Amino acid sequence: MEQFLRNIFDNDFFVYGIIGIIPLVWIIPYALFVIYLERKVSAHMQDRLGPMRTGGWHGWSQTIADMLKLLQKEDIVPAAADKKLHKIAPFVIFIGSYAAYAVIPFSSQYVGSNISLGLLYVIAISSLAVVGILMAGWASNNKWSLLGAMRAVAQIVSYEIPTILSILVVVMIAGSLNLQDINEMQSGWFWNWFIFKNFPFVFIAFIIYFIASLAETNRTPFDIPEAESELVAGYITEYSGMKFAMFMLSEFVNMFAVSAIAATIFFGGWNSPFGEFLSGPLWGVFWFLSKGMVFVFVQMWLRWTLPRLRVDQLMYVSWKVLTPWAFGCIIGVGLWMVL
Amino acid sequence: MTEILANPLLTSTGRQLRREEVIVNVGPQHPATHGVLRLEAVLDGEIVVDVIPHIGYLHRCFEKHAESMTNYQQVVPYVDRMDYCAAMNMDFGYVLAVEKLLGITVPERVEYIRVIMAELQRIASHLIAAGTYGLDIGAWTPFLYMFRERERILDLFEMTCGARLLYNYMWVGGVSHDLPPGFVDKAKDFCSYFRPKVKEYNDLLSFNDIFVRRTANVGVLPAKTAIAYGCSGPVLRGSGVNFDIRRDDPYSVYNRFEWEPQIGRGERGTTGDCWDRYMVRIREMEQSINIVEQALNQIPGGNVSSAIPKRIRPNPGDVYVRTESARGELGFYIVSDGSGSPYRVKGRSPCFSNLSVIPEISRGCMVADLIAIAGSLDIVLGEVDR
Amino acid sequence: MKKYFTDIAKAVWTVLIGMKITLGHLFVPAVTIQYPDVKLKLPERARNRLFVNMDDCIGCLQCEMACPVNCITIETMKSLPTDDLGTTSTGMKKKLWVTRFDIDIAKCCYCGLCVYPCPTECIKMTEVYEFSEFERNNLLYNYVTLTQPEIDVIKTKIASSEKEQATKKAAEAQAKQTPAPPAPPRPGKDDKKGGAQKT
Amino acid sequence: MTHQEISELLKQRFPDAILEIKTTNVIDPFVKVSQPMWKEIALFLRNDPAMQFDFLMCLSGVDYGKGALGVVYNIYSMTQKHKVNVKIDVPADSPEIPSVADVWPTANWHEREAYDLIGIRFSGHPDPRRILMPYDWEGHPLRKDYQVPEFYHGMKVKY
Repeated sequence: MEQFLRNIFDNDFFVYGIIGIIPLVWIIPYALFVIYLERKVSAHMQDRLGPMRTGGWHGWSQTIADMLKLLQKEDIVPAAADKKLHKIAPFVIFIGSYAAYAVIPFSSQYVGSNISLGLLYVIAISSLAVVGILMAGWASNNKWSLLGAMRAVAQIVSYEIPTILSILVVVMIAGSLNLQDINEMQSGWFWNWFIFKNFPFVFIAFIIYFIASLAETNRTPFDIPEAESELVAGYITEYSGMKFAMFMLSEFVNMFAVSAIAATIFFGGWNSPFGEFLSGPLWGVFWFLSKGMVFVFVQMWLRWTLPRLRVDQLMYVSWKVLTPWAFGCIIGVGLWMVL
Repeated sequence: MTEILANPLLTSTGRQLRREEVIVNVGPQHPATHGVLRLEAVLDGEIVVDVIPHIGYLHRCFEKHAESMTNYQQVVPYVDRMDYCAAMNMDFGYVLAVEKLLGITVPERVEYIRVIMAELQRIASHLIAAGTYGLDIGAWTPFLYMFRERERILDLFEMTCGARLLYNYMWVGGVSHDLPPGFVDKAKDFCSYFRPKVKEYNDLLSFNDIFVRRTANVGVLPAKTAIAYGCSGPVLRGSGVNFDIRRDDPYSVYNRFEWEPQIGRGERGTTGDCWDRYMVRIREMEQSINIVEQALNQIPGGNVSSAIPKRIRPNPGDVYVRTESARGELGFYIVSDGSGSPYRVKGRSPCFSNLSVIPEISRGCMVADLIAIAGSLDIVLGEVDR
Repeated sequence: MKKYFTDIAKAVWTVLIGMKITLGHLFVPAVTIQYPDVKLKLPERARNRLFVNMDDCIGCLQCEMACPVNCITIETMKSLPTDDLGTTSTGMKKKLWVTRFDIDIAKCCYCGLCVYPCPTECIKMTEVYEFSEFERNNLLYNYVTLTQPEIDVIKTKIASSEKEQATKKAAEAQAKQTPAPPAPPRPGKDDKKGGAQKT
Repeated sequence: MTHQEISELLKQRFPDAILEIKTTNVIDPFVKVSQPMWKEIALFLRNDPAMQFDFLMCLSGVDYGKGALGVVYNIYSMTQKHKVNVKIDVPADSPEIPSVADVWPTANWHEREAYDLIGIRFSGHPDPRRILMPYDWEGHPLRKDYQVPEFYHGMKVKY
């Protein structure tokens, strides 16, 4: 991809610009679609219909209308807020979630930056969101916001540990942090995927990763930072209009990012499940996106099924359940590889 | 900053805050206060040090209104609005009190109709209570499932009296309409439709491990405290006190039905925790279905309006009548001065007493637990503030 | 230690049960309807907007007295023996001019208490439930069929006849040599706003 | 125990404090007690093994007009399953009754309500604030001679 663009433009600025923009081309329609999907999934799970009016067929353009509405809304900054931080925070969060897409391989031919420390980069950069959340919570000068931000920071920081440990299981098998390398190791039929390797350790690692990623993206049952019934809206309480939309967008972007990582490292990424059948760079994009969307759907499914945990229980799950089990998986895989 | 340090903040009861404490107002506008309740919570981090409830945001001076009415019947629409989630139960309590004041008995058919309506209303009310409780804990879906069933009960009510929420159905001496044709069959259909749904709620919410962990051992209300604070209904029974006015101080025709008051046994935690209170409600719905089915089978014929007095003019005197509403002991203390309008009507609403226990049981819990406790008490602010 | 593992197993198991239920509902038809396009049939007894059939109203004020929120305002005037107001559909003879019959539907609490005492069944609750307005004044329904000039004519007629009566009485009284004050004016009839409210 | 027996026991125990016992010709029988002794009577009602009145069902303040206020206590025993209704009359110019909030904690809020709406003061109440009306409201709305104020903080009160 990079070579192809270089042949056309012969200019680094354009090449990297276009490569950087491509995930955005995916993200915007994805966000519009996935918000619509979330509404429809929740509605049908609850025996409702969801949005049915805007745009004719099953209200397909509801999210577009909502986006236009949010664009027109007044941007309210509380008088007592720290105005600079209040303005920057949503963008910091969005940058944090968007930057993770730099190393996610959408296809065998396209990856934003094929660096050898790809996985490490993803983990590192997604922590940037914590800074944004804390900024938002502090700058709003609202007790609910602050409580939400503190909860979010505690939660995201502690859940990074099981996330990293479960990714480490895959890294041990693959011996590489480069996501393209990891993908290529899983090519062929679906039983080559890492999820089926060293059973059950990688499988357990996947479950741990998935649960921890729910917490990283603040989704139910770990949505305590923005727990509606407790903290009103947590750190988003004082945001309105487009800034609020940025928070929502980065949440959905994050959802896909963690799903994409799960698809890449456990489920073969852009590899077709059926060997050479339906494989190729463009089919790769299809497989990759559909695998990611399956996980996004599961996240929604969980959200509309489960109540939320309490802060101490959240910490219990992280430190006393997920982390030891992830260590167990590492030991298990390590022993498996030695023997 | 120095100013704050020099003048430490006070709570509204006059307690000085320590340095690390902060006051957070949960409400009056808050997603989880079921209306306009304000809980002034003194927090130390996530820990609730003290809670001071402030009520009265929905105060409409029901009692003053009742005094200024020209007759006793006109009070019924106001009584409806006390507990808008269980308006039939409210009507029931009020008309029983006035009937006792007048010394009239009503036809059997009316008694049965009232019991059927009151029990259906109890189910509808408990559905809201359990559903919004799930919502407080973070589970959205059970809430909407429960509303689906509630709609069917409201359909039955609308068919009978024309209103879905505020019925004005029970009148002094009778009911406004006889049961419409086809009601008995429809109600029986509903009973058989509803029974399996309870299992669905249990699978989805009641026995969900996260839900159990959020509610069990939280907000434990010992039986002694519950009685001392005048708690009643599911809150009292959740604490393991086997007391139900329908059985222990029977009114109307409740003594003719076979049913079992449900009490909390601490199956998942300690007796009297939030889960027990929640579960008592879920189980009470099944019992109410039992009562409704029996009443539907036994209902006699007759005229429903034969005992409605032309003019309601009780002799001077006072009366206190209590009934078991969906939320507990609903009492009406009515003073008559011999004229056509009530001299004094006091509504002893169950939620008022149930809510007063909240500071007692929520000290030392976490913010999330505070929401869980407030939800488990199942308060309707229309009734607390009247 | 055993509890630790059973707890985890239980948590996972109950979560899976819940997920099974919600997934099952994904394929169940919705119970909600598309409201303005599809409407539920209201039962016969549905209590919604009040309607007054003025042809049958005899001005007995029963509904006004029954209303717990005072949303009905009625003003009547006694007709002269020479006036013929007709009869209601139930055959009751009308004796009063109804010069004002306002229902403030914004105040109405739909309790239906006004419907039962009506002797001619002219006030009833209809099935119309969509009557929201942008102006609150539009919710003040005026049911009087008489126009303002007609009311004025009636008023002057009644006033003059009352005057006549008063002078007659005064004359009679004078004849009897006992001075008596003229009959006090009937309350309410001089209300300028009466019947002038827009519908 | 019937109401008759309860009131006779009370009469034996507190001969001066029981002003009136009425069990016939009324719908609900009641005992009228004098207000200085009420706290002791309340404690006796709760603690006596024969009485065990542990559940205060209702506490209602009443304005009887003509300068007389009153409070009615409807008390129930969960263990003995009997009821007693106690009435206390106080003059409207000095309406003071001993608080029973530490005998039955539920009386705390009910007494606050009676203070708020009727204006009866409960001496020894731990938290004598208004409860339903705004904290700076003037007057007690359920008094029969209550005049609704024209304005409250510049807002028109009368509808």
